[in-house]
Amino acid sequence: MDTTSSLFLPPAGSTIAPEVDALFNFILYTGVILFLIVTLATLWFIIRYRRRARTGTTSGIAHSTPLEIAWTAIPTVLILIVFFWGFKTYIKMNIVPKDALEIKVTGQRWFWTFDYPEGASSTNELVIPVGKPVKLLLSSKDVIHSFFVPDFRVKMDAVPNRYTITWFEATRAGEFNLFCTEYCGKGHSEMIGKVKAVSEREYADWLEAGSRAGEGVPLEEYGVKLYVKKACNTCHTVDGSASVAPTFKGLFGHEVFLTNGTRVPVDENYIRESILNPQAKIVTGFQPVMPTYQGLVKDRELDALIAYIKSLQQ
Amino acid sequence: MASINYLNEPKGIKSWLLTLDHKRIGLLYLFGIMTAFFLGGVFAMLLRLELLSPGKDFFDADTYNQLFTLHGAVMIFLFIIPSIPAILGNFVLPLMIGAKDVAFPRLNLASWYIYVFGSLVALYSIITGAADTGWTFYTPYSTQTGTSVIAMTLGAFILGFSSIFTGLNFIVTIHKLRAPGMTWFNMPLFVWALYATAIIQVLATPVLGITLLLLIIERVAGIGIFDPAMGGDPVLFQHFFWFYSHPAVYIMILPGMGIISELIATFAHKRIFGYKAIAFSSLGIAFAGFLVWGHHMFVSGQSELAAMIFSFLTFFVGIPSGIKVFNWVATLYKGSISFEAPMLYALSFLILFTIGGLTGIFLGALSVDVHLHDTYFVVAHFHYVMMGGTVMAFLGGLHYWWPKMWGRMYNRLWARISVALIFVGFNMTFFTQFILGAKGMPRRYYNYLDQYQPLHGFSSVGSWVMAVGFVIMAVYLIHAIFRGRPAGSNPWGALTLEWTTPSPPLHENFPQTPKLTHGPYDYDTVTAPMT
Amino acid sequence: MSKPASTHVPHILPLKVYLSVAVALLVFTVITVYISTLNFGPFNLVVAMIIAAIKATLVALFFMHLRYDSKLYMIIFVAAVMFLAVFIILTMFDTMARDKIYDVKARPINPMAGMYDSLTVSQPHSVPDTAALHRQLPADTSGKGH
Amino acid sequence: MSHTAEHSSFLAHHFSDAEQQRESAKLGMWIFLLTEILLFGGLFVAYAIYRAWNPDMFHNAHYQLDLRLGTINTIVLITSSLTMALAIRSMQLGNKKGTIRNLILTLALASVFLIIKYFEYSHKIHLGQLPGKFYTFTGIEGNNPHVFFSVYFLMTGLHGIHVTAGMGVIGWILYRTARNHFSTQYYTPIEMTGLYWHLVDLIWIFLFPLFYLIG
Ligand code: HEA
Ligand code: HEA
Ligand code: HEC
Ligand code: CUA
Ligand SMILES: [Cu+2]
Repeated sequence: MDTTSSLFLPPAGSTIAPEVDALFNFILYTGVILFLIVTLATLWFIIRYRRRARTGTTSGIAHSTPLEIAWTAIPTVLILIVFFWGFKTYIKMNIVPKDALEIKVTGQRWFWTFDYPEGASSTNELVIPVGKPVKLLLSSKDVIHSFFVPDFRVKMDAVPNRYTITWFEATRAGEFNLFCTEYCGKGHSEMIGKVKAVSEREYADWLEAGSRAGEGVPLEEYGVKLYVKKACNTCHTVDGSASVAPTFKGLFGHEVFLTNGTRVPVDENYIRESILNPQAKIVTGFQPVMPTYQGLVKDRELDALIAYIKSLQQ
Repeated sequence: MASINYLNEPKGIKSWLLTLDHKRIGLLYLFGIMTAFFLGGVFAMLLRLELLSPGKDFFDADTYNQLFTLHGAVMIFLFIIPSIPAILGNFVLPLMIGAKDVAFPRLNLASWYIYVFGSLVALYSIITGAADTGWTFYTPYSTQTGTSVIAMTLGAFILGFSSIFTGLNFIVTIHKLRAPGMTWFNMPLFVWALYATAIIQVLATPVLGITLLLLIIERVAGIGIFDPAMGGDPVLFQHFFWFYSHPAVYIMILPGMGIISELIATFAHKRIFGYKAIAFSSLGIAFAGFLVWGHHMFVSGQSELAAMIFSFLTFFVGIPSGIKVFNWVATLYKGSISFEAPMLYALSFLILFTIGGLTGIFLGALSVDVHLHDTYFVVAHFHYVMMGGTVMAFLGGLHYWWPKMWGRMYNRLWARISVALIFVGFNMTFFTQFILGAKGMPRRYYNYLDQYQPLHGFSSVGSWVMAVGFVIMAVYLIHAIFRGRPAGSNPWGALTLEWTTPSPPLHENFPQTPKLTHGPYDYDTVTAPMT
Repeated sequence: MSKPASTHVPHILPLKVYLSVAVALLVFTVITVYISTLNFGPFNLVVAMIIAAIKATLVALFFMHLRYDSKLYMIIFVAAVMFLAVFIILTMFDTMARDKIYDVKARPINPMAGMYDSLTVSQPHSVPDTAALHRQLPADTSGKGH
Repeated sequence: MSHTAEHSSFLAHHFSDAEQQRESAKLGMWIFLLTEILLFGGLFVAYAIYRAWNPDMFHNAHYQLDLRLGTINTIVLITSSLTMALAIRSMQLGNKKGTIRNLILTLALASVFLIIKYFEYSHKIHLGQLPGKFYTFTGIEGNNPHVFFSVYFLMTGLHGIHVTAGMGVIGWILYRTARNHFSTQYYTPIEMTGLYWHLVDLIWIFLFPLFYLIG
């Protein structure tokens, strides 16, 4: 339900959002009033006192104690209100309710990995139950990233070698945009995902399915899914165009040139190594930016990815 | 015009390049800094061009990232920080206080050479693969990226010395070289503003120096101060960076505010309202500005305690800023207001800075900043204060003192047309960005979701309107240098000392040491000619 | 502001002052070295800093003539130290208080830099492993643990 | 101007008298010292924070520094400050010989300081107690001992650069004194150099306990 949306803010989707919006609107309205006072007074004066004579002196007034007290005191009161209001909500944003569901969020160039308590995990798609507080334990594997869901009014940096914490509670089901808001390089603007808020039941089902993912699906077909799910698609295309990384199209079976001057054939082992230990062999013309998927892909997933890449040879 | 003045005597390139005259050094700066502004503006137009629609329009992501880094770094380090102090400050400060020159003319010239050298080092990075870190150089990205971060940071490091020397020079000049009778409270407010600015320059810039040095060493040797992979703390880098860079925003705005005080008093032809309040609020802003840097880091992972303290202190900068704004408005009351181009810039400043400053209050409020941080709302905020504030004031000052600098007047009609275009274009470009940002559009995004396209498109169109305004301005200003009609020594009917000497001024400014007969804003007692 | 030209009459300190200041500085140096061998726990730092501050004050007041020169220089000097203090103190409000709400925020995940993997160092440390960390973490992320 | 008659060789045209010029120079110098303090300031902040985070590592690491050499260097630098002050005093009294003698002494003491630092550095380099990724020593307990040496080398290194620069300036002043550029009326450059040199001393007064005397 889009009850709080305005010219400025997107519709609220979390418990904290209305509180943030209230302060935003308070500053907006007082700001508009202050702005009008300044501009209307200016406008009035410049019209009323526009230059008519070419000589002479003007009034010497340069003080007005009541005015000066007013324009010092009133803003002081206003900023104190704004400070305490903002602080109160901020503290709420930082103290996680006891019963919160804890999800570990890892940012790396240029995708998000989410680890759920029951051992499930997902990439670039955070699935959460509506109406239950969710605690995020963020960190990064390379540079600083920042987890931002506009509709939830939540943002927190993911800092390498440290944990940061934030939480939110979604108030309605739906899909919400997730952005990376700390500049992290070439793929910064592609480091976007979705937050899927679903009912508790659907969430439980999803966790179930997650642990059985790919069962009963042909490897190749599963690989197609993983290509998106594991975010290979942020860097590798399958249409033959090279972007950050070499395309998968027609890769298998060819030979590639490495930066160490050698040439290697692309076979199953090479692909496996490329995924698990990407820095070992770097293809010429590309930066060594591919993250290691060691610990992030299971054996069957690896097989599926290899099968998929294999299927892309001409 | 045939008379001997600082422009035509002595002659020759060498006499310019080795000049110790503060006015000539001001013009040398004008040349360098305008080039930088132009470059930064070109980068900006390219940015807006790419953002016209989502996906790839003209450049790839790497180029875009280098472009906004170059745009930000050039605009900040090469343009806006030196702009007002180094050009206008150098030119008019000694004139305003009735001195023959600044205290250390050699140092002044040296700082120009340092400026040029630093700028060249920074721009050299374009050739070697321009840095793509953003102007904030956050670690660990800046220690890892393959682009030439070192050239850019080294450039900024060198430019810091130029800024320090200018500040040092001004403080000493103001303390020691005032003309007889020029007491502290007889000084024009622009001088007060430059004084407050200079204090920040000498206090904060050394920290930028050590920060960039540490960053360079971190990149080379992995010393483990800022790089988490080496046991360092990236958030600490942010503290170091903003300890300089927040005060730096007041290095940008304070001299602008000083100019506005001059413009409003002159063109309202009225005694400035609350002289002392304006003078001391400059110092208040300068001081308080040192205590708030953490408001750039509310979601960086700094402690909640620090966030609270920084948010609290942040708001207190709003009070002296407000005092200034209200005093300027009050000055208009019962004035005799003329609408020359400089005054139009001053009025634009009043409107745009108020918007920019008030949106700073959104950002200073903890909970709201969590939502707005690193979105286009921040981009809009800082363009309103920097472009709408400082640049408007700078252009106003440039138009105000242009006849003094060159002895010739520009075309006043075209000047009004161009300020109108810039004002309209500016608001089209950046007001939209408040909406974009509040809706969640993150900054430093090469690509964006379709839902943001209409606003981005509108913003880009606005930037073209603004660019047209700037091109017109460049044309008539340059035209005025060669073809303008003689301006006379006091074209605006102002009372400060610089208008008592011929335009352009003599080599040592005044025929004899000026004697103060009235204060800078005695429009109620002194009958000055109006235009 | 210009004053009538006058011949400069410097303020010349007696030799005795310089010598006694120097002797005081040397004595304080010996004292601080000696004290560092004793153990006052956390007060070691405090004592060392107090002595250093006394020495610095002596240098500034006498060798640098602050005591006799214009107050303005004193203000500048004190301002420098004050702003440095602001820098340290406000930064420490962050770095020393990150565990105010959650303990886990105060510590690096991996206390040792990666390069120690190739050095044989005298204590154990681990390579970060996201999955493993997730398993062992929840217990100490949920609040202050002291 | 009425004072043109008094314009002497050292008075620049835009000052009205020598006193104004002298005070300007001195004010400028103090502001420069302020920037120096804040330049070092950044490193002091880094020191404070890493020490507060890793008190034990700092404690263990500081045993690798040679307290004896550090103390000697402190004494050397303090003495050089004294000779510098005396050099100015001599000039105030018009005693050119005294100034020259004291400046030479100052230079000599500064060289001693640097030589001792050289031995300290080369010992550390030999052991691999180096900053950042060049660190190869293995005998220190605690987290990231390389950070201690990063900070140590940065701070003492920057200080050392200042000492070296100071020696250059003192040498120049010495030359000018010998060439009779100064008198009881005009000795501002010596005075400025003195201020700078005392600041270098003053910074060492803090570096010494912070690195060598961690209790
Ligand atoms: C000229 C430069 C300039 C100036 C003057 C300011 C002025 C202010 N700025 Fe701004 N700011 C920047 C340049 C500037 N800023 C830049 C460049 C960035 C981004 C850097 C980056 O990340 O790249 C930034 C970012 C920035 C942030 C961080 C946002 C984020 O990244 O999340 C914050 C947060 O507090 C902030 C606040 C303020 C405040 C409170 C003021 C105040 O000084 C404003 C005071 C003025 C007024 C308030 C208006 C006039 C007053 C009245 C009409 C009286 C009534 C007022 C009240 C009732 C309060 N600024
Ligand atoms: C002084 C500071 C300043 C100024 C004036 C500007 C001016 C402009 N900026 Fe800039 N901007 C920054 C400082 C500034 N910017 C900073 C610090 C950033 C952050 C970078 C980062 O993220 O790291 C930024 C980021 C930034 C972004 C966000 C990029 C992103 O996050 O992805 C955008 C996008 O629209 C933008 C646009 C513009 C535009 C259209 C202008 C226009 O106003 C430009 C208009 C100017 C011209 C068209 C030049 C005309 C000049 C002449 C014709 C010369 C005249 C010559 C004589 C008179 C001799 N800027
Ligand atoms: C951050 C961007 C990025 C992501 C995400 C990424 N890669 Fe890569 N990958 C690269 C780059 C860059 C290279 C080329 C340099 C190199 O060899 O490391 C590469 C190389 C490869 C190669 C070798 C290609 C060749 O031409 O020899 C394979 C195979 C590969 N990646 C598979 C994957 C799979 C499977 C995934 C997802 C599970 C993935 N990559 C995710 C960036 C990425
Ligand atoms: Cu990740 Cu931006
Ligand atoms: Cu700020």
